[in-house]
Amino acid sequence: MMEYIPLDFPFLAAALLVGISFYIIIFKKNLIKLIMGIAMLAAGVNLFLVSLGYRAGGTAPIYTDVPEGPMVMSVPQALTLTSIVINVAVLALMLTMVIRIYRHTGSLDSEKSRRLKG
Amino acid sequence: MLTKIVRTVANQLILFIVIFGLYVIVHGHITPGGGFQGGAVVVSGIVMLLVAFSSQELKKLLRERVLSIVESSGAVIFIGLAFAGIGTVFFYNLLVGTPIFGRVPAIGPGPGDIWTGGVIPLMNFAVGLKVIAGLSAVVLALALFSGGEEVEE
Amino acid sequence: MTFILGSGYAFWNPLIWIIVFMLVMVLVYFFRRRGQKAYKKGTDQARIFLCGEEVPEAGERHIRVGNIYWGFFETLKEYYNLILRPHTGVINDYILWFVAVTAISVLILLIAGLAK
Amino acid sequence: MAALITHSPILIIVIPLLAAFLTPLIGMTSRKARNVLVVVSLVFVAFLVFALARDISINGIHVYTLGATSPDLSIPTGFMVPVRIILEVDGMSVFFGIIWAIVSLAAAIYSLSHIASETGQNRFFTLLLLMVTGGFGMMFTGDLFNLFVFLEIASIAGAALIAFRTKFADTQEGGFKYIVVSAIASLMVLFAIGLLYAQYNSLNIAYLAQVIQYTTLDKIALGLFLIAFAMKTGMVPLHLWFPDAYSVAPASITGMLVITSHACMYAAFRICFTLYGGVINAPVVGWIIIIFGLLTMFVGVTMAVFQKDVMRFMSYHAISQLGYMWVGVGVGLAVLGNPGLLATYGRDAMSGGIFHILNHALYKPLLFFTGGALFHYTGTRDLTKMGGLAHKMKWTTILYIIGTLSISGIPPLNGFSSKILIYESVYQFNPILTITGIIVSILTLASFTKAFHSAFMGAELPEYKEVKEVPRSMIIGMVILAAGIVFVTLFPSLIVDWIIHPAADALIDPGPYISAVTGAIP
Repeated sequence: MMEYIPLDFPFLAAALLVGISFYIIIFKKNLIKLIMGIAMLAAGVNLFLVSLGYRAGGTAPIYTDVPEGPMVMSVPQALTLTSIVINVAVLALMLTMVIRIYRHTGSLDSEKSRRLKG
Repeated sequence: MLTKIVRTVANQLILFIVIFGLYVIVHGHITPGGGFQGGAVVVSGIVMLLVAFSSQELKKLLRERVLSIVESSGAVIFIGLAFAGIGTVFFYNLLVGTPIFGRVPAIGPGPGDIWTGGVIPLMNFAVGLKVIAGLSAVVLALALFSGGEEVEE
Repeated sequence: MTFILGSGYAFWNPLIWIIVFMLVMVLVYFFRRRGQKAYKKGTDQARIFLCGEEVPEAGERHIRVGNIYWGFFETLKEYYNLILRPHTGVINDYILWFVAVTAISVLILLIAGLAK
Repeated sequence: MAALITHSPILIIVIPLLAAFLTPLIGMTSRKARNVLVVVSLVFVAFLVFALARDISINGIHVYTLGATSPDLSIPTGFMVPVRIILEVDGMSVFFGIIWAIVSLAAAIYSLSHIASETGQNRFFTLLLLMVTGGFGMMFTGDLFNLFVFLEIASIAGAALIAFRTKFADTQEGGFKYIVVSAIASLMVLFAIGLLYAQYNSLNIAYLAQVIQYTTLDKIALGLFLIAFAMKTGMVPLHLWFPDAYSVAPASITGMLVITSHACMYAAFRICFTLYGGVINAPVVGWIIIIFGLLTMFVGVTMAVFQKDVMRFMSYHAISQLGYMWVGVGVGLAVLGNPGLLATYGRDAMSGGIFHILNHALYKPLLFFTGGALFHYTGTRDLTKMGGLAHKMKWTTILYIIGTLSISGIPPLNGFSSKILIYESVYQFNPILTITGIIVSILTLASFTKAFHSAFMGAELPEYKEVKEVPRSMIIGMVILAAGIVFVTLFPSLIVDWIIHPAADALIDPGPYISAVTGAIP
């Protein structure tokens, strides 16, 4: 059944993820939900990147006992991995800051944590 | 702090998780994986310990100062290995052709050879060290934070 | 003369400007020298005179920032009401602006491409 | 020396990185040794940048291929396309490199005593050096993915530094806003990189510039790149996060953040002029940039007049000054396809915009540093609580006056030389731009006078009896920048001929940048 799925299916999924995550980021006022939205946005972009390198029926790009045939491209996978690593750092930093904000203001609402405005 | 069953199982399981993580780090240049992935596996074991035991107990095991030293030295080793090739070009793989990780892999499909890759396996070690120390510091800090404790330098 | 910044219509040479400025300063000093000689520091001449009223304390008589340019803000009240409205301080709104501006710019680029 | 110059593009990026990870190791034993390490590494980097700039003006573009058998082997034998990580430094990159070297050195020296009472100083200097690495990486890299990576390094380090003083609630909020905005902007950059990679299977800027077609996907990618980088620079109406983040950071970091926003501006210029240089719909993109630039100038300054927080007020001025650069370079972009107009005023407008970047990079960190000096002993950023500080802080006052005169474009200071270059060239394109520029300049002077009066003038206030002049290292940090201002003031044509025109020419003609990597254009 695998070959009947159209090839741009992953792109649609990526677009859907990006759309949903922007909805979350814009309309959810809870800071933890906002971070979840950013994590989803990162996941969407990563899915887009990694599906760029996909070749139908390809094997993993490693030269250990592979069968004959095409391989998927390895560069987008390396890019995705780097992007994942960076996002780990970004998310960890965001979470620590949110914990601190919660400790200082006692609230996770982005409407309430706005000492800085105007 | 969970029940005794969880703690006992976690105690036994941590060994296997660490070994698997080290395997992923060591074979980073011939199979999927590498420093970050293997390090993340090891840290997942530490997260398991964190869930099974309390963050206070784990804090005694993993000292902030030690983690900081390991993390920095991992990065310094990585950059040092990259600097080693500066006689030719930065990041030049100068171990190719030497007995240490120096073999050239055969072209085409074949079983993997661990003694290939030049400085890349060594860099994987360095990255693994950095990721283990750095991520466990992050996880521990977040756990201590949510427990309401300040992390001192 | 490598110090001249020519830009078509005019030129700009800081050294000439500085020399002229120096000359003006010398002139100013010259006129100042011709002023009142009788002024003495440390006497009642140097004290603040406020129509005979009592002079307030240092903290009281400093004009604070909120009182400066009051008329300017009063005149442009409507503009400031308008411009302060987007500055909500809520992070979600910042991202909404980003998405909106990106969408508009991409649309402009695409339409401009069609017109060609 | 020749080998040092050959390897200097990577050394400039890596020496701060190495120093960053040596800092915690050395800082555990001795605080003094750590300070020496930080300052010496940055001084050495600054020396390398200047040597590289001199070499580029003589020998042209530097290409450095990581991991190859020879640094200039950008395309390995048997390949048609560049495959390795390539650093490429041309006049534009090295111009931004010079700015970044000067400001990061001044900021590091300033920080030595500015954060002396805080905990976790080793972390502070590690992050500061990582930020330096990120900035240099963005400026010198030759491929898009590393641009993204270094952008993220600079943003993460910057956000952590903004939130460094964890005892205040507003620092956490500012840092959080900064990291959210940067994360989303850089993910959109990554998305755009993916769109380009999907079509051309390459990440190298020079190679992409050679093969790019300007398809529909390319236009979407251009929009994403442009607005994402514009958001990071703080272009109105995407500037809302900018004063929030900049006002709460330690003053030395605010000075450096200004230059990271210039680095994002560099990335936007590189994308528009080099990557899309041959195919871009120049008038449309140019007008988009000009209109946003005008908005940036005007809204920034009117918001600044209104502010009562000294750092916030300076942040809005930073936004407003960024508008001049966008307008200057935008006019150059709008007439890019027309060689006659480009020669008449386009190149001058671009030179003016780029010259203004240099001037802004000197006086704006200086002003932020004086703002930090005010904060250092008074413990407040609120202008309503200040007054009479000139009695106690003589050096700070003098340096503030230099910065103020320069930012307001009072002759003979350097702000005037770049503004006159912009006004005169932009006037021929559209007079409204010049008129807006002059109005903004007047409002800038007015608002800085207001801040000067309320902070420094007046009688000595009783609550600031204990305030004294700031420590020596802070003064040294500020004096470095003030010396730069004086130098640029006295020799504007020298600067324009040596570094501004090469930078503008590197933007106008992407040919040398492309052929340095891909060889001769077929």
